[in-house]
Amino acid sequence: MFCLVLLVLALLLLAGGCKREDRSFHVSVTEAGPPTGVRLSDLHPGLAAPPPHTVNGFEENALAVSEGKRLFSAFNCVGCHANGGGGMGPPLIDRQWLYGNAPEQIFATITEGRPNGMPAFGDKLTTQQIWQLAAYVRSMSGMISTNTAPGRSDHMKSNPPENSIDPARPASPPIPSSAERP
Amino acid sequence: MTPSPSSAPRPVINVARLPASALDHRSPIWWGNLLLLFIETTMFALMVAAYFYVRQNYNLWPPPQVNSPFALLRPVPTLSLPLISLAVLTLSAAPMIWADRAALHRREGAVKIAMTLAVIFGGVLIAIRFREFRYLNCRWDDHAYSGIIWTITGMHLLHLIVGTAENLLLTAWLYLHGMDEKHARDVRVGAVYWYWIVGIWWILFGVIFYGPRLWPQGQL
Amino acid sequence: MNSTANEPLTDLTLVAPAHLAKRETELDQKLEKVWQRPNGIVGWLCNTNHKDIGIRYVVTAFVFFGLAGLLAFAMRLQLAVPDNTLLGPDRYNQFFTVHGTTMMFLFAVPVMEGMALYFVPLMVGTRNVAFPRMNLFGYYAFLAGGLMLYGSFALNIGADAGWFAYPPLSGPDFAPGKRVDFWSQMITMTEISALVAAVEIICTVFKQRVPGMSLNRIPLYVWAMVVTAFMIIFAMPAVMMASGLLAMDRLTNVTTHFFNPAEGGDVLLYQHLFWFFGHPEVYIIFIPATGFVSNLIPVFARRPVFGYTPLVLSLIATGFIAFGLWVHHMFATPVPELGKSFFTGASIMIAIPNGVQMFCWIATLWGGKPQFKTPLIWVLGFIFIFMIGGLTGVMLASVPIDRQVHDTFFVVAHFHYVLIGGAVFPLFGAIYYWFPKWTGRFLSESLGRWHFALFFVGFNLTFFPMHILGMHGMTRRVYTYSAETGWGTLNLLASSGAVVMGVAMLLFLANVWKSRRTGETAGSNPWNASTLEWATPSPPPSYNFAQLRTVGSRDPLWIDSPETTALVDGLSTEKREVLTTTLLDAHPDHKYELAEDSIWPFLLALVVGLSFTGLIFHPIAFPLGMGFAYLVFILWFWRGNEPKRASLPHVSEGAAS
Amino acid sequence: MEAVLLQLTSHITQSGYGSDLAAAARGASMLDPGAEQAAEVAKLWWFFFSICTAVFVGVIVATVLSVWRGRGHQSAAMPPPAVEKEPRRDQGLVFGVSSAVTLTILLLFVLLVRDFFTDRVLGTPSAPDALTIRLTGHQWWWDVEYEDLLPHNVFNTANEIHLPAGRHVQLQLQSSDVIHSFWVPSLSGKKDLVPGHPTAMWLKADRPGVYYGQCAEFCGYQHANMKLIVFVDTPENFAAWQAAQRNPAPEPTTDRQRHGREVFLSRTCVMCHSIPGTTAGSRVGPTLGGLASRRTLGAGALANTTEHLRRWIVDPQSLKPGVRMPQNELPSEDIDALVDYLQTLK
Repeated sequence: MFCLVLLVLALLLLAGGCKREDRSFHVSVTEAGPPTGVRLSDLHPGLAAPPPHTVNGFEENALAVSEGKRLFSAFNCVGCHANGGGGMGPPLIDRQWLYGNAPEQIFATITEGRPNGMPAFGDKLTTQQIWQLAAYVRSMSGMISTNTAPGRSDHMKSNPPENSIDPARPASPPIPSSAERP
Repeated sequence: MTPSPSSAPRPVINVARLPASALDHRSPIWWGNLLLLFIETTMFALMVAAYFYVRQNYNLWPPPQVNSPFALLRPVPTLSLPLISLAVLTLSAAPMIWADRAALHRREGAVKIAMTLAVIFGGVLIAIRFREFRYLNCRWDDHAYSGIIWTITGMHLLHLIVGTAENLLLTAWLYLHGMDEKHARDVRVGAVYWYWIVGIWWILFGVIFYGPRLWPQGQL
Repeated sequence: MNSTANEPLTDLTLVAPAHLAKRETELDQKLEKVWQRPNGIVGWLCNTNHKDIGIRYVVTAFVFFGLAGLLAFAMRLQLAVPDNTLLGPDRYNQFFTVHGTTMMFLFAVPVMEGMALYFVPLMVGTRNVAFPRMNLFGYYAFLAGGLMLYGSFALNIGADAGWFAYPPLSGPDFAPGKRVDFWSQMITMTEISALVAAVEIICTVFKQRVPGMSLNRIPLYVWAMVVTAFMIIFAMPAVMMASGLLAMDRLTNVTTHFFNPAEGGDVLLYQHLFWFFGHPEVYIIFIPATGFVSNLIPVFARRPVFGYTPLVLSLIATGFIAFGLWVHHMFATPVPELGKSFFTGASIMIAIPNGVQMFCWIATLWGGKPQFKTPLIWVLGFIFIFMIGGLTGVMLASVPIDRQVHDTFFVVAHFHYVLIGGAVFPLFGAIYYWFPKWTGRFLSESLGRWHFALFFVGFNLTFFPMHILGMHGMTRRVYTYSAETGWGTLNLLASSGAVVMGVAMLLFLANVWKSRRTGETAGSNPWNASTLEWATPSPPPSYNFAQLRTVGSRDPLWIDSPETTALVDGLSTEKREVLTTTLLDAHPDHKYELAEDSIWPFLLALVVGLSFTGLIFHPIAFPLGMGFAYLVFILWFWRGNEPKRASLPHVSEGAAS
Repeated sequence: MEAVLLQLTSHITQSGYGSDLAAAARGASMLDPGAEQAAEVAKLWWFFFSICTAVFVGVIVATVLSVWRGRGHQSAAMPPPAVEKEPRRDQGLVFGVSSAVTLTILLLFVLLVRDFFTDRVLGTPSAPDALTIRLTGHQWWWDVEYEDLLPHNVFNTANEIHLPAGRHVQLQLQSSDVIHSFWVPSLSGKKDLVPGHPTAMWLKADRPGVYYGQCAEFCGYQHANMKLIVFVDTPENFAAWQAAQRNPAPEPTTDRQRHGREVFLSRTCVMCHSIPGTTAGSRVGPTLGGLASRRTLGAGALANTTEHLRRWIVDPQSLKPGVRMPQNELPSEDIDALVDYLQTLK
């Protein structure tokens, strides 16, 4: 009896994953502030290790990631990136991107825009929304926990749902190599 | 119970000579198994109901496979292997009937052979069934139709596994310890379970494999 | 049923009383050894005695009742005044979801099953339920389900999509995180437990009644439980399937499309499945309560029940019709109008068997000499409150009226009148009635009356205003409302009623606590009642009856004369053996050995519970869980079939003649 | 949180009906109908209520009497049971019970028939001149689209519906996300908005007035604040309102308002909201055309005042927790200008 309680509780604690189920809607501005020191390259001259990438707290929060998913289609990101498979814009399910796949790099890409078609959304989105979008974008190639990533959406089936992507082997979409180059 | 204060003698029924087990519907285990089958039958009935309910949402039945190169072909489940599997499943009832009758007459040797055969049949059926999923011609997460037929087939596979695992356990016991009354009863109850597995698949098979052929369009 | 073939196998002899007394003492000693409860913590985990398991069900269910009551109290505090900010929407949604889920799955059904698992074997005069180990497994499955719900709730993973969890709101697209997954797996666990208990009850009643207790002599409470158990068997698979399909839609790497309208799925399919369970569920909770009432009223009216046959037929009719009216929960959805008319008819029709029961009870009271003891007072409270709930139910059967009050506080009021009035009031009556059997002591009558008075007043104060609120536009499941709606006064009234109910429950707890040790002692049959559970000491010994008896009427302790009623002897005193009788006429048929106490049920429940928890995170938990469960089952089977027992010649005690 | 609907003059459970509004404000009670449909249901309800009350009184009186008869036989110990048959008494009981059952069946049949008649009256009318309104439920607001054969006559509004009195209206109901339910108690029974199952219902409002409703199917965090106000206007008033809605938004007149429009179109607002006559056309959130003439903000979360509007833009999450609108970090003068501009959107 007692050990059942203990076991179940231990498992639940593990399951809780602290931040995943948090539903604090009100986010303080500093918490969701813009990143600093964004680098586009991981190449780093000299012996010192490059400073670590920013951690996006929203990646651990299921509500924030699903909100990112909602915004991704509401703001018509799908217009160019489709459901991650790419189209006019590059695919997002393969995590190999010119401008980096770290949270702050994605933030910068959304904010500043990128050559050859990615608009700068800096003025049009709040930092909270950008962080949510960045968290979702990373979930598309399995870079966040499958327990936090959104499940299948209530739409036509397209790519595998974000929570079903093998983090070790993200998809490599069959797209013309020209789309890979700027 | 306090005996009556009166001094008159009281009738007492002595049941000591009653048999210590029953091999048929007189046994509580037999009833327990039957009720389990009620539960399972209800579940399959609801699944079939869900199948027909979902069907109302489609104009083409089964829905075309948009991601396959043969998008315009109706991906009805292929019959070849599933028909073989149905035949094998039906045949598998034979050793169970044999075991059932032999257990009733307490012929231990025959029961052992029949049960061994039944386990082998079960193993073959499970192996076939795992391949059979391919003949459904869809993936479970394609759409609601594929989800339902995968679930029905999978749940039936689950019963095949459970039935075979149970038979395996029982057969092992028979070889190690021989058959007493209690295990003769278990053999007979197990047989009822297996008949049900065979019988229900005839219905489910008809729904999954012939349903789309008899009424190709969505409207019933 | 060829009982005649067995006739030569039983001997009828006349035994002198002095011999009987000696034999009884001898049996007491021997049976005590065979049936004794195992000791220690491990023993506690292994104990398969139906009375202990029944009590555990009841106590655990009441713990959950208390927790869910506290949640309800918090919700009433939040709604007491307009624009309150005590609970935010997230917390409030979790509270009402966990409240509803607990009350339906962790309190109402298990408490009724617990009562039945305690009393059904006693009332049919046998020593234990048909499958004692499965029974123990059922309890642990229930406990694991409850721990899953409250463990997740404590960690802020509490389900928040309502106790009905309609997709798409509960689906993968709109319910992020693992909250709904915990809910759906916990449903499966508790339903497994309900199904196990149902199978136990049916098999015990069908095969283990004492000789002479033919179908038309079964006590009405037992009949009610048989009908309930059959309803569980046909209803529970539907909710397991609904929650299972929902879990599959959500589960990583499975992600099916059952409830995705864009891929041919249908959210109304979920509602159909859910209510195909959900409506019978109401009767699964209510019918056992009618069993309490049918059992209590004759005892306190001091006469046999009026209309045994119509009462039994009403139970069976209710059981059938209950499966034909689930759509009245969906009148506001786009389902075909013609179908709705059919379900209106069925919903109105179910009032007939319930009316028959009500009239038979009143007739029994009318034809008897009612004794105003606490149990009867609770039953009278039940009649008052359930009549209101039942009549608002008739209103809800009408499509136009239902479309007005559906999903409003009118419905909240209606089903609390039906479920608290229809089930909890008789349950309290039954507890006051049977407490002496459990403990050998009475609950305090005066505290009991205070408990009733406060609970009755508090209940009506809480829930009656909700009818009016609903008709004035207050919808269900709102975490707040604005002052301008004018709902403030009635809500404050309702919340103050909740305080009164809380005080009443504290009185009840105090009463149980006090009476357990110091209550007035009760003999084996303190109410001078008629059914077999009163034919054995209070509390009953582990083997229930030293010598089984036969019955010759519906009220054996009132009508059968002790001199001519036969006793039964000859069951083994070396192993746990019970007498099996024929289904219809209850002729002695064969002896049936029950399993010993065992740790395997606990371990199986543990494995199953862990697999279901794992299934929230990855489908791999399913084959793994099955594998481990098979391992445990092999051990269960092997250890339960020790050859030494099976190969022994059956030792039977000779007759005492 | 002070979600106070200052302008909701009508109190529902209190007597707030005599209002000084031109069109008498009405409330949200199913027994105070303002439309044909609700009136039929109210009649039916009173019929059911009277029969049920009679049955209730009858049963309770019988129960009380049956117990009252035993008042003289109380004893501390339970008296012996009366097991011997009393044929005469039982005969009476049989008669009593069977007549009660017969009466029950008859009454239930009467209720059933009466119910079917109401059901038929409420059936779909044939109304060629019906006004068609498409109502789309969103988490947690209502999108209202007035259909017209001419595309440029189609216009949208949110969370408020204007209906012409005396004319049939077809409401086409659909949901964009989860299940919602449309319910205005004084007008009609509710109808669920189920994804994948678009449906329709008919209304014919008779009495001009203001009617309140809200989403009746649990739909998530802000289910409580998914409210709806229905204005039943006289046909002339309705025509005037409709004409005004079909026009593009008025041009801002002051510099500050112009700056406000600049802010609206260049910052976050434009990602979700639309204003007719401007480049803002997103349908993610409610349209803001006619915002200033609405009574509430946030689908009934709070009254539409300047102060509330400002707070709503800056921090909607503390006013309606969970709402889809994000907190906005704009300079104070931009917000002032924005609020100023939004208040010109009559």
